[in-house]
Amino acid sequence: MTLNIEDLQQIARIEKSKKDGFQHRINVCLAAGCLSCGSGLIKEALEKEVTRRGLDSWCKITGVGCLGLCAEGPLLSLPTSGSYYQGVQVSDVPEILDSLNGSPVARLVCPAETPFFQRQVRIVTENCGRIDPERIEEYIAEDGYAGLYQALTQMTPQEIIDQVSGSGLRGRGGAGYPTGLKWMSMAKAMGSTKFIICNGDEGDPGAFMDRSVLESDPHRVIEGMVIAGYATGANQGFIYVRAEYPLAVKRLRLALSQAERMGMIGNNIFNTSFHFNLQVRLGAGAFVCGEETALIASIEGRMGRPRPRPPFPVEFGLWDHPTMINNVETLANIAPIIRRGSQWFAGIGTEKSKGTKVFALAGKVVNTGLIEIPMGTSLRDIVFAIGGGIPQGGRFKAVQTGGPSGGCIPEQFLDMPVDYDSLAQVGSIMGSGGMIVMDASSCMVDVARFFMEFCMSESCGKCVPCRVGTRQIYDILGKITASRATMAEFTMLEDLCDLIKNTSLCGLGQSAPNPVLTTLKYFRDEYLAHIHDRQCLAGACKKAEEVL
Amino acid sequence: MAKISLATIWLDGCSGCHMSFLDMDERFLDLAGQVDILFSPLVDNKVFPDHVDVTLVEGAVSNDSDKKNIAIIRQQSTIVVAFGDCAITANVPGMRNRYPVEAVLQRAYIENAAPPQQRSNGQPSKEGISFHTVPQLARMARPIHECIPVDFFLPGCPPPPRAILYLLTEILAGRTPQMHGWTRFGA
Amino acid sequence: MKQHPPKKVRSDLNPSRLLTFKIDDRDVTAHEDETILSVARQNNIIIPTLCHLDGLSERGACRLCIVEVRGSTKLLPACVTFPRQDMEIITNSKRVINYRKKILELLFTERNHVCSVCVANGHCELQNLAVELGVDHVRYPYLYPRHDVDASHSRFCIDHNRCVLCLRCVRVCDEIEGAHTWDIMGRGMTSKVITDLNQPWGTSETCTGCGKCVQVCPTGALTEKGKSVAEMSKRRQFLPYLQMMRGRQGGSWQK
Amino acid sequence: MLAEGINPNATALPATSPAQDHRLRMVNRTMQLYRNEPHGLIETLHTVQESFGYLEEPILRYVAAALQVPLSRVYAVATFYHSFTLRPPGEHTCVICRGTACYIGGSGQILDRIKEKVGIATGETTADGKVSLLEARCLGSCGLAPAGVFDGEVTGKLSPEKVLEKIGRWQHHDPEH
Amino acid sequence: MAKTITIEPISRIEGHGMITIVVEDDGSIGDARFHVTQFRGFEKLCEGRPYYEMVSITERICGICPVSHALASSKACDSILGVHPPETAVMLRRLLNCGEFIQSHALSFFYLSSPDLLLGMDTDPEKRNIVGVIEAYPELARSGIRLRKIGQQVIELLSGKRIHAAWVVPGGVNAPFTAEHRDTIRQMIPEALEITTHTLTMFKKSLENFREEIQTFANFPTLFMGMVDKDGNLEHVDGRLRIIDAKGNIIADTVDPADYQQIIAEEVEQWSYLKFPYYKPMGYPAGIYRVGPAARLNVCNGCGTPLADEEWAEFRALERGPVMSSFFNHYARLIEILFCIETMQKLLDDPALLSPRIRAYAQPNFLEGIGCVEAPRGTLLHHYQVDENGLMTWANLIVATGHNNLAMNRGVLQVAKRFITGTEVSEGALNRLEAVIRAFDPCLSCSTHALGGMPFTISFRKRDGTLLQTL
Repeated sequence: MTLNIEDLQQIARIEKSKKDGFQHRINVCLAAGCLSCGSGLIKEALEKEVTRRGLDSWCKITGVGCLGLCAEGPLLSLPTSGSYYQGVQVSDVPEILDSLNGSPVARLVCPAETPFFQRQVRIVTENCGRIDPERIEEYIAEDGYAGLYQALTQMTPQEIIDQVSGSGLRGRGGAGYPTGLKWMSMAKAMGSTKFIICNGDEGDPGAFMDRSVLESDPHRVIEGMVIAGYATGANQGFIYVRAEYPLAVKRLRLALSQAERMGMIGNNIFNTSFHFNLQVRLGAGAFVCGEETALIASIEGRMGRPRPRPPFPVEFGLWDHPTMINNVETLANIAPIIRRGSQWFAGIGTEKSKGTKVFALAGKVVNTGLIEIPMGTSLRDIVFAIGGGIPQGGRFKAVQTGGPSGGCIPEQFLDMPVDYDSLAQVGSIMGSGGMIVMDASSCMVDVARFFMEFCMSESCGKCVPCRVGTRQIYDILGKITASRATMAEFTMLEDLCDLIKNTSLCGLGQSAPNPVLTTLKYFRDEYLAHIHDRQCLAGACKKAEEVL
Repeated sequence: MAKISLATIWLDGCSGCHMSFLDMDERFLDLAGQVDILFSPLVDNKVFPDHVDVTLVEGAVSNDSDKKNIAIIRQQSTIVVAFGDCAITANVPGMRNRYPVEAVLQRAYIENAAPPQQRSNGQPSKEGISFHTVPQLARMARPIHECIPVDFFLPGCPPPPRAILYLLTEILAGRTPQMHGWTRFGA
Repeated sequence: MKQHPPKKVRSDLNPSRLLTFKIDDRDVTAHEDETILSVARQNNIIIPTLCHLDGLSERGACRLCIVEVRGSTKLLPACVTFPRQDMEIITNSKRVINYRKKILELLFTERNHVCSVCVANGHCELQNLAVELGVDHVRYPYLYPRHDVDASHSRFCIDHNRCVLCLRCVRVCDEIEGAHTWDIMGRGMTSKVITDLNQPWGTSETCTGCGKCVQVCPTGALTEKGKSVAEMSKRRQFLPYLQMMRGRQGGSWQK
Repeated sequence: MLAEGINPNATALPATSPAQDHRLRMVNRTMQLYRNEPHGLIETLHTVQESFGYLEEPILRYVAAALQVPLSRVYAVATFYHSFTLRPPGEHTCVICRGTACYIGGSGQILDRIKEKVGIATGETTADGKVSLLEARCLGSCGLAPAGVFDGEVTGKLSPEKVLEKIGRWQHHDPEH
Repeated sequence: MAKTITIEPISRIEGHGMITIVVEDDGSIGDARFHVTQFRGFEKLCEGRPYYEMVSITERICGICPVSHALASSKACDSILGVHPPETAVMLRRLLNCGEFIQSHALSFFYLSSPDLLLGMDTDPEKRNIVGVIEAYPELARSGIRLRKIGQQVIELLSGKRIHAAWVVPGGVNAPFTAEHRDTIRQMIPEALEITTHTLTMFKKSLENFREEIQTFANFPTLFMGMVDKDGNLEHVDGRLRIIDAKGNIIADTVDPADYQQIIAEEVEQWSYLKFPYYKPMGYPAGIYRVGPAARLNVCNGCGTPLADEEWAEFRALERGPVMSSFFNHYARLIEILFCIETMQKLLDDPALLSPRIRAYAQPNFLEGIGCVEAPRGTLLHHYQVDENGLMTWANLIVATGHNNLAMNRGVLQVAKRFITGTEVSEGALNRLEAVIRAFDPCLSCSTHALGGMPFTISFRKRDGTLLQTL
């Protein structure tokens, strides 16, 4: 079946009127965070109770994607009244239904006027928590696939690329390469077979933006991919998702079959000559597969070991064909850019970093969860205004961005705007958007050791500096945290970081020392205290007995 | 050329490097005129001298007494030379590092000793053996530069005499030996 | 995935471009599809290598052949990097040499390379590299992992203690012999070359017993049985010949 | 063409019960989905693991032959990725998240205590085969740090005591104990 | 209150050792012990290695007698393979062994013991070393150095390297001998003979001066063990074991070294890393026996070479039965050097020496192998077990110094009782304590497969072991 614009509008109309037919709607967050607190049971209980009371046509219970404030789950939202409930238990269900016509249940109300909700600007997550990710109709009702329609029927590939370039969108996977440029070189690449890959191998510990997007609004990513395919001349796409995200995989697969049924993917999409196929591929637990060439290897069914670049994947990629890899969040930005124009997008953010960025805020911060903010928001705003500060009156120490390839940013840079270039300046990276707040109880050497342990066990083992060097660094950090290290070893630590950074094969190896380098830069005294005074300033490390 | 004082010592090694030192043959006679051998398995001093210009250390550091001694050597020597592969890489003694110390002792002193019923003293029991009076074995045999800073490295198993002679001659002449090309690991 | 663009067939109709550039301040000329390493070797400029072997696909993994390009801080592996017109390559800067030494030292710490009692003593590329690069001791602590020796094959023996994970064996087995008996299991420091389903070599169903893996191994990891210490020298003349005769494209082991 | 010895038809599988047939059917279906091409290997291994609980050697041989992938390559892939396991898991599995937020929140201490009290480290199963301990890189439940998965059920805000109690119950549920 | 004296390090020995002496309240000597202080664990560290690496691994037990270890090891490997090395290989190995005996005995005599013998036990310890000898007796020192060099050169010409060569292999040797090298060695023989006979004459003359040492240097009855050939003559490489008692009666003969476990067992004392082998039928510690140069000359019927035989007869005439004092080991060493030079000469004259058939090839055919040779310091046993792939599963090594361990301890006690009263130890007494150890020429690096070298301290200890004082 192939749709045209009228069909699309028709679906949207029906869907909206259906929604409007209900007096009340209750959205239950069914993203992984809330699900693990039992939100599935709450949804069930609500549905049962509504049926029992015979209110099926009056109140609609919808399972939706991530509402953001994961720490306070399970979360409900009541779009009709605009209020949120947090920490809901099954026993609260009757009371919630009772109060629908009156004032909300006070003890469950989650204050929505807080900066946490107010300061966010939602583009990527605009539908998160608002629509049922398992129904394509709800996506269409929110202008879904309108961008694709517009692109296929009214724009040339070049015009699309111009729009993307003009928007200033940069890759959200971490490095921040301008997306328009990437698309351009892909469009120019020679070859009749080309591939688009959506990189959903979100491996950074502490990052779960991609998971939330895929769980909450999978169609947005699909739409972005089809547009990308059209713009660059690719007819086959792969979405590479971590197997650790079973819910995301399930919803994505469901979304794919729905989109296929409606003709958003397949042959002659929207009655044009364009055809595009899409498959989901599972990762299997290898951080290194986030690296482009390793990811390609993994899709080919091999071990995910990076290979030297050049040649770049846009020339020699999947099965030697030109291949373009975009991050989930990057692709989720495409449809709105097409729909609303590059100027709109370019109006958000800073001069060199446009648009918004989704962050997974976690660690020692009151409001942990998913946030989307304009580029250029200061760290202080993120941690203290949006995040609500440090719990139990703790003292802020540092914020870690960019996962194992990123770095720890100390207090003195709290007023720094968060954008690609400012983060790079202080030695960290944007990364995919994990943001871990640490308070005075965290020992920075121990944190560095934690990341090094990660890098060591995630090293693919192909090149020597990364394979052996990370192990040597890890051992030294272990000795430092155990207060057994010497200055000679400390010097060796710095030397090894430099070696790995400059000689590793892939970007992952090259950035592996970053957590050590930034902590060395900003928290050197903590290292030295372990060595000279044999003590941990944060009181987190245990001294080890001298072994013969 | 001023006379220099020399010490040689061996820790956990086979003495092959010392033998290679003697393999300088008659050149040893010339050398004997230019250096004072203050401490060595070849001479009778019991105490490491307060100050030595050059100390050649053969062997790996593999027990608590080695650890103590190597620190004294470093403190009281101007130049410390890691003499041979055992001192530099732990070499063959380091091959035991793959096994826990207990297993190594177990093999030699329990499995490979007369069965207890044939013993008169019945001492070491099957449960284990614990040595006293003698130094305690470290968990691993280690190269000396993992314990102390080392000035020159003379690899080889053993290092060839000409390399030893070159090193000492350069030091005697007040120059910095450039060991590149004179010897190698496992030579 | 190819390691590098496939070699074009040179003919009058499809001439490959000639480039001029500099290596260590010497003007050199090369075809655009020749790696920096091969151009350097043609000009008697020595760049140390370990995972590279003429006749096998390139891997770019050991990082010993890194070189500097004037005007860039990035270091490039000479074995998989192709020159550009007017590029200025430096193969022997202090910086590069220092890095090479450290990488080699890391390799020495990774496993148990006891040169003195190794069957390849005196014929070992790792040992030679130490001489070439002036590594007379290893600054990093030795890790002393416990690895096994697999002597189950009737004629050959693999000692994982001496393996440097260059994967020449894997490549020659796949690309030249066509058996793909070898591959590499695990990742990071736990990587290990294996035969078939990580079973004793002697029980491998796919091994043809050709022994090419033994001949290409740079160290004493893969050896002929019964060769005593320092007796194991390797023969490799057959490699480029076989590659030519079998007409296979390098890089197929990755598939 | 692959060697005779690893021809799919010649590869002996363990005597199959109907239940195993079903599990094999799942594997075959996945392979067919990828037209028995080598690039279906990872997906196939996922199915094997789902159906059999772990990657059994005979199945690996079977898959290698069917997808025309060398045996060593199959093993390499199976050991490269952390999701795959070659050993049968315990009756119950406890996964502790080692994501950054969980680490900051104390998951390291939880693991230490399990090692100390239950005597198993990550990747190991108790001697009685009851409990396997695993680590996850990040469950993506950072808001609930420290988090873990107990027999498939994600639980947040863990403490060493809570975890030990849970494991203790698993271990001693057996009437024999 | 009993006190203990510790001597550490013991110097001018090959390795690491320490002496402790327990002094009773009345000033008499209660006990004296010789401790071997280092341990290297060869029996474990070779586990998992292929059998054909054992020759080189065990060579690293000792830098002085690597050849003996190479020979014992290769013989053990020969029997794992189940092969007889070709005749030429057997001869070449024997030639190599001669080189080693010459260099090792020369080292022991000239470098380590001559300071005592020439300068006297009571001279200034600062001077009492090879450098002192060089100054006082430059000609003798030079000839000692020359003699050791000749031995080392023989080894080098055969195997390509003086120390830790990898020429001896399971099944034979790995490179044939050349006529050129043969001739070079031939040219060295006259000088070697000259030095040896000259030194022997001189040594015999000086015996008068050491009456007291001869009396006390482990001068007590024990068993003796050594290897003899099929005629009962002195043998170093391929022979059978013979044990005699203190009266000279043969109590075990033509024992195949492969059956060593029937005659030898090892005991462990927890104050020394060196085990205590003993003659099994007599039990521990009654089965005390000695090995080494004097023991070999005691057990054999003769040397089988003319010059050495003459000297042997003279040596045996020292006493009615076996020569008891270990001091005479110095003497025996010189006789053995003579024997080796003569043996070399005989071998070099045999044209078969240049044959290219030098190695037997085989896969491991047996899972166990035992190799035995006479090392300069005494009988050396290598006992290996391998798995069916030829990887080592188990090893036991009994080195010369180990055999002598009981005797050395008793010798130390004997000297202590004679030369020490109270805790006042004179320099000379101290040195004699070491010299008795030196007379055995203990190869402590060998023993530190089980032993090694921060040479000697003497410590005074109470009976309960608490340290009183260390010298």
